[in-house]
Amino acid sequence: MSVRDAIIMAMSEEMRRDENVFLMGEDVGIFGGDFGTSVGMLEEFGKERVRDTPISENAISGAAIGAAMTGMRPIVDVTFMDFIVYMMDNIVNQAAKTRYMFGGKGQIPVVFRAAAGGGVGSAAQHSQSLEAWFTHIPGLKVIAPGTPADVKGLLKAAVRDNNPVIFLEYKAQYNMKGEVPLDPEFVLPIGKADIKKEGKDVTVITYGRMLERVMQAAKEVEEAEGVSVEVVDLRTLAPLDKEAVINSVKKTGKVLLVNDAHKTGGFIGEVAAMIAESDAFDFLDGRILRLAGEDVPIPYNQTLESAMIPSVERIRKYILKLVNNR
Amino acid sequence: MSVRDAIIMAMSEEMRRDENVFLMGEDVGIFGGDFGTSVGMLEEFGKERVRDTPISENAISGAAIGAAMTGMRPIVDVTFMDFIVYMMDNIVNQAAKTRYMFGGKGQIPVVFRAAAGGGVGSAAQHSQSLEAWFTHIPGLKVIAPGTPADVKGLLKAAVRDNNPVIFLEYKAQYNMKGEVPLDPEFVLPIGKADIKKEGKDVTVITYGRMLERVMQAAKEVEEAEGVSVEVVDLRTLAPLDKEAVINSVKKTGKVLLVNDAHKTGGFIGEVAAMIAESDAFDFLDGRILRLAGEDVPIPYNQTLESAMIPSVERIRKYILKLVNNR
Amino acid sequence: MANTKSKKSELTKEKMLHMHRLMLDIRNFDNKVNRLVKKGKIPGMTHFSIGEEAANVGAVAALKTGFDMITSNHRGHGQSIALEIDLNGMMAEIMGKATGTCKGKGGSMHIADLDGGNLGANGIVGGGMGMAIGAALTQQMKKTGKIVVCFFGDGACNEGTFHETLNMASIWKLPVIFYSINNMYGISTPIKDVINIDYNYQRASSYGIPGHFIEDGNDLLAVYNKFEEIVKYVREGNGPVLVEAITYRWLGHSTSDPGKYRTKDEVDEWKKKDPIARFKDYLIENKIVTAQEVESIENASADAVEESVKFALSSPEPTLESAFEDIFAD
Amino acid sequence: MANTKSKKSELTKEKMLHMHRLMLDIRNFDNKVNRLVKKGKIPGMTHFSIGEEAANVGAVAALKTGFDMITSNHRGHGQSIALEIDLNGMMAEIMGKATGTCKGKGGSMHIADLDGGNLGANGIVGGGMGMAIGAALTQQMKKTGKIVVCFFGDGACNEGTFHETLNMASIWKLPVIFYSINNMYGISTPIKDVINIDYNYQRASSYGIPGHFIEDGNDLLAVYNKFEEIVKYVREGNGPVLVEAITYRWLGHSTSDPGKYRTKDEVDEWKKKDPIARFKDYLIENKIVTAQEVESIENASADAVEESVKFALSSPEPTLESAFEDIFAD
Ligand SMILES: Cc1ncc(C[n+]2csc(CCOP(=O)(O)OP(=O)(O)O)c2C)c(N)n1
Ligand SMILES: Cc1ncc(C[n+]2csc(CCOP(=O)(O)OP(=O)(O)O)c2C)c(N)n1
Ligand SMILES: [Mg+2]
Ligand SMILES: [Mg+2]
Repeated sequence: MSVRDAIIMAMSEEMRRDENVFLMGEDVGIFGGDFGTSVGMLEEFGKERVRDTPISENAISGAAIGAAMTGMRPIVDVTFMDFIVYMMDNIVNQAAKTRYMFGGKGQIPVVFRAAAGGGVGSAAQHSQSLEAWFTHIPGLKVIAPGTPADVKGLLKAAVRDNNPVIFLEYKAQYNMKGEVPLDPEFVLPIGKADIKKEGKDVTVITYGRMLERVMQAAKEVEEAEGVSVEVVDLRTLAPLDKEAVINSVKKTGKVLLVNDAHKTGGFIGEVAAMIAESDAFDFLDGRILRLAGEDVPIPYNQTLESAMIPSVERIRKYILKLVNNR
Repeated sequence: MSVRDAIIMAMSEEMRRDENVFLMGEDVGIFGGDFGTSVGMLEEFGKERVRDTPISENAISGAAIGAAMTGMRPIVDVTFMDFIVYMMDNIVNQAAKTRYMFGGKGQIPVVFRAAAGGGVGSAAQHSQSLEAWFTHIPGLKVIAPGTPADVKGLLKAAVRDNNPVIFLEYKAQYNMKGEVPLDPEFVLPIGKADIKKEGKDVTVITYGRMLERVMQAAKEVEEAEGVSVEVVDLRTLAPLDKEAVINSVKKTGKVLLVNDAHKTGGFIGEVAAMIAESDAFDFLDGRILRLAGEDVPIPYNQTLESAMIPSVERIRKYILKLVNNR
Repeated sequence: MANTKSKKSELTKEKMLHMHRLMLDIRNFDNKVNRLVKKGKIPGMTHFSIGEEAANVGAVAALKTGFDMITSNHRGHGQSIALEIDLNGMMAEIMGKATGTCKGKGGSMHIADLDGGNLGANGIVGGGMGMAIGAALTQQMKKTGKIVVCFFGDGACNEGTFHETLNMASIWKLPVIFYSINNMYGISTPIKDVINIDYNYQRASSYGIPGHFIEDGNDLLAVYNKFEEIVKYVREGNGPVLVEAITYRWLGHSTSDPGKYRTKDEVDEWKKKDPIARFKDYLIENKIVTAQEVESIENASADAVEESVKFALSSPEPTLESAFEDIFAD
Repeated sequence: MANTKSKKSELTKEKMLHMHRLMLDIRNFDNKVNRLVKKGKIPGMTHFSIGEEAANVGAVAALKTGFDMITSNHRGHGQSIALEIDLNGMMAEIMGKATGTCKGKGGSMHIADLDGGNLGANGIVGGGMGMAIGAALTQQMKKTGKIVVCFFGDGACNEGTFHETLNMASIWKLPVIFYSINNMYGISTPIKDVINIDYNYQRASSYGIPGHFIEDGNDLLAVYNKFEEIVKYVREGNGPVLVEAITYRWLGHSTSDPGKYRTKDEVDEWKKKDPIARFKDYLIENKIVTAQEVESIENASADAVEESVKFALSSPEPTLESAFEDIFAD
């Protein structure tokens, strides 16, 4: 099943299960979503629950939050993550802080599904991975799965969570295929990393879009060079599964972090800093390497665009660099 | 001279020097700015150049950018940094990317002056330090000075820079006093850290509001315990003076990073990660410690609020922890 | 002279006395807070509702209290009190105490009373407008019959969120009243300098919804009567309404405001239009109540506020651990 | 039947032929790009101006080209070409080549021509509106006499930035024309479903500025004449204007659009109102030009577009290093 279909399945199952769940966003109805992530849902659930909106991101996010505060469980299709700029007040100043400011009263169960990253030739204003903005804000959960099954299990978890969740999807991966459990009670835990591959020589930590490439690179270095790579898939960025990270680093002593977002200020920097201040530091036998998107706006030309994001080849090189202590 | 007066002086000098420079924002005119940072300027420069606006942050930021693209050099008083949520499209998707997307044509010389941080009992929606959002975005410069002189010299540099600059001020420090050069040609370089205190035992890296406390803590541990602390004041976060950081870490082998922003995803995490992947890593003789704002929305109660931000005492403790290898 | 243009009210005496009491509570409460701020007992930024009592109480009184909902803004004391929040908890909150409405974590700008239907004050101008339409959407989807009143200022009408939320509410016919309390300034900025029309309520036409104007927002019954009519319209499922009432804030924008942008004469002129004195005169001149009856609620109100201060002062500070709680719901 | 309601134009023959040529360029260019997209030669998202040629050319033709300015949006091909951008550079840009307008870094959604007065297309709906008023502010402050036209769609009128920028432009009397090209849909969403009034131009009243309506935006001279009048008004310092023209996009919203939200009949109906065929008929019927003359510019236009494709195809790819350049100005 594709990531796209996993998303449709996750939302549809949750909407069947709980009448308070509904989907809203621009062109989610007859158009089926900018990325086809709601195709067929209008037919099943009707206009009330698959709710087309005006091009009013502020109102969309605000309405979602207000509905969530009063008993509904909205899912917002942000479409391109770049458009979340217009939702920042509602997400950051309102949704994330309301419960705290009210002394623990009220809750805001809302999911913002945002299509992140480049890879489709849409240039600088349609290609950003902005998760680091949200992991910095207490009160938000941030999820960035990298396989169709994890997308399904974690999207369902996000819908069931009683807090605002930023859920990253990757526009370059909507067609990515994989096994997906059909069980409507298949729900994955938020806040748990997943060791996608055990290994003993080096730890690679990643999430979201880069998982696929990391897995491929890990396979290649293992086959070609006999390097045993442990792949830690964070899946949830906030809350972060520090234990899983630290344990793996302690085990291998070597760590590479990979994300597709811009390097400076990207989320893997936070993970690197967390490792460097933890007791895993004492187990490190080499620098903590980062491989991330370049610090440039994403260029339109697709050759340049591809070069701005870590490739399987570069991940492989970095792994070998670590193993050979550069 | 106070930080507030240094700001007024810097802006006024630049406005006298260059007729294209002007100030805009809510209540910058007769009210003199929410924090008194434009008191007297309306009288000198008139309504055109000290321009009161409607409560329309999106239009304010957009107008500033459009004016900058076409030959003006606006300074925007954002007032509370928290309100920058409504300016994110213009800053991030437009100002930061335009020149790049246009293949190097056009420039956007605009300064966004934002009052960051807590310390004045204004609770969660009026106390954030959001610099990490902007350091993550290529195309923006981010400045966060911690003394009145640096505020003057860097604000003037920001106004003269041909790129969009996010300039952090700290609402808790507008009254902070210090020597300020009166020379209208006193301009500090963007992108250069300043070793505010030389030392040999331990490096403390900080910027902005925390500098004052770090300096105090450094003095105290030096006097009381004979620990020689080197204080690296980043001053500019983007571009970051990596060399200064790395050199100091190589020299002392011990490093503590301090900022007032939330710890998770805060800018010092980026600096920690940068150190951990650099050759300074090999000189480290202990973990890279971070001390930052807690990961909670800022509470209203002032005792709680204070406790959420690194105090001189906690900085001192962390320094000693480092020196004694925990 | 009672100086009210309203038709003689069909309200019960109890209701009218109750409204008067709520206006007094607002006045007394804010005067008290102002004094405590000056004494340094209250930190941060506090925005007062003094002068705007009728505009708040008249609107809320037309709702079904404890059933309907409101969203409020930075100048939310008046709305909270009009919705009959527990004064003790509110005062304790403003003093940052553990017994406060928000356990001392929210303060003046974040007073909320979810059980009472107040979805919260808001530190962001326009910040509550999205929530208001969302709350209204819930009522529509769940067919509860409840309506929502979204309070905001004149200055807030220039935020983009005003445009987006009014439009969305209109096309979805949401049960929400957008209520702009026009006190003529946004901090120091006269509303007439930042709009190029006479009044913001006229913007209703952009959304195909009714715009209502309450020229004298210091006339309690005028506000009440207009709201009664509007509430009926909205509750019947006709979609949203924009309404604007003219009033004035007697005090500075926030705790420290030199007030250079308006004259003392202007302020004094408005003090003559005191909504409380006028309603009191009305009640007495129309023999609805006796002077004694009014005096007794005046005393009761003063006492309640005194009591709230005592409660707050004697309440414990929140514990340090509490700062780390209440971020996430389970 | 030329099917144009416009009064007989006082324009010179040259001007009219030139406008016709620009419409042809838009049509030919976009048809070509569309074919190249289908062949996989062009990536990303491309939005076409086919069907909307008159709405673009008529407006721009009323400006002083190379003097006045515009901001454009995602559907900006028509505006760029109307402003006489170099077609070779534009085609090369859309193919991501080093010789492109933006060195291959911007693509279709970011075509700009700062020297020609085009401050850039924009990938964010409403993203150019702030820039437009800022550019107008510069003209006002520097007294250049230049004006700015801000292009956007019907759907964009529901963004908060529409509200904020129109209001700010109005209170500051900025020399800017807000121009909404109403093609009746925002992606799949009919504008009538997302506003509760007939037309967005009616929202001008919220800002105290004139609102103009061009009912037939496929009538080149109607668009031109209306713009001539508006340009004069704005250039004289009377402040901003909101104008809306009705037209239709023949193709899908973007390169991949199944088009389920509208009927083939509807599209066909609009194709009958082809702005280019109509203007051609007008020119010939009124004996302004001969069929041969038209044919010759038709050929010239087709050739120029062919030429641009050749230029683009034979142009080099940008170097990898170039990706790291042009982020900051010195
Ligand atoms: C988004 C945002 N911008 C600016 C501010 C600062 N601010 C607080 S109150 C205020 C004035 C609001 O004016 P109005 O809406 O008329 O309400 P009033 O204070 O007059 O009751 C401003 C500008 C804010 N809190 N939030
Ligand atoms: C802020 C933002 N929201 C959503 C989008 C996605 N989007 C691109 S074009 C479009 C429709 C715009 O409709 P309209 O303004 O009518 O212009 P048209 O495409 O019809 O010319 C949408 C929703 C975007 N690019 N930016
Ligand atoms: Mg006001
Ligand atoms: Mg459209």
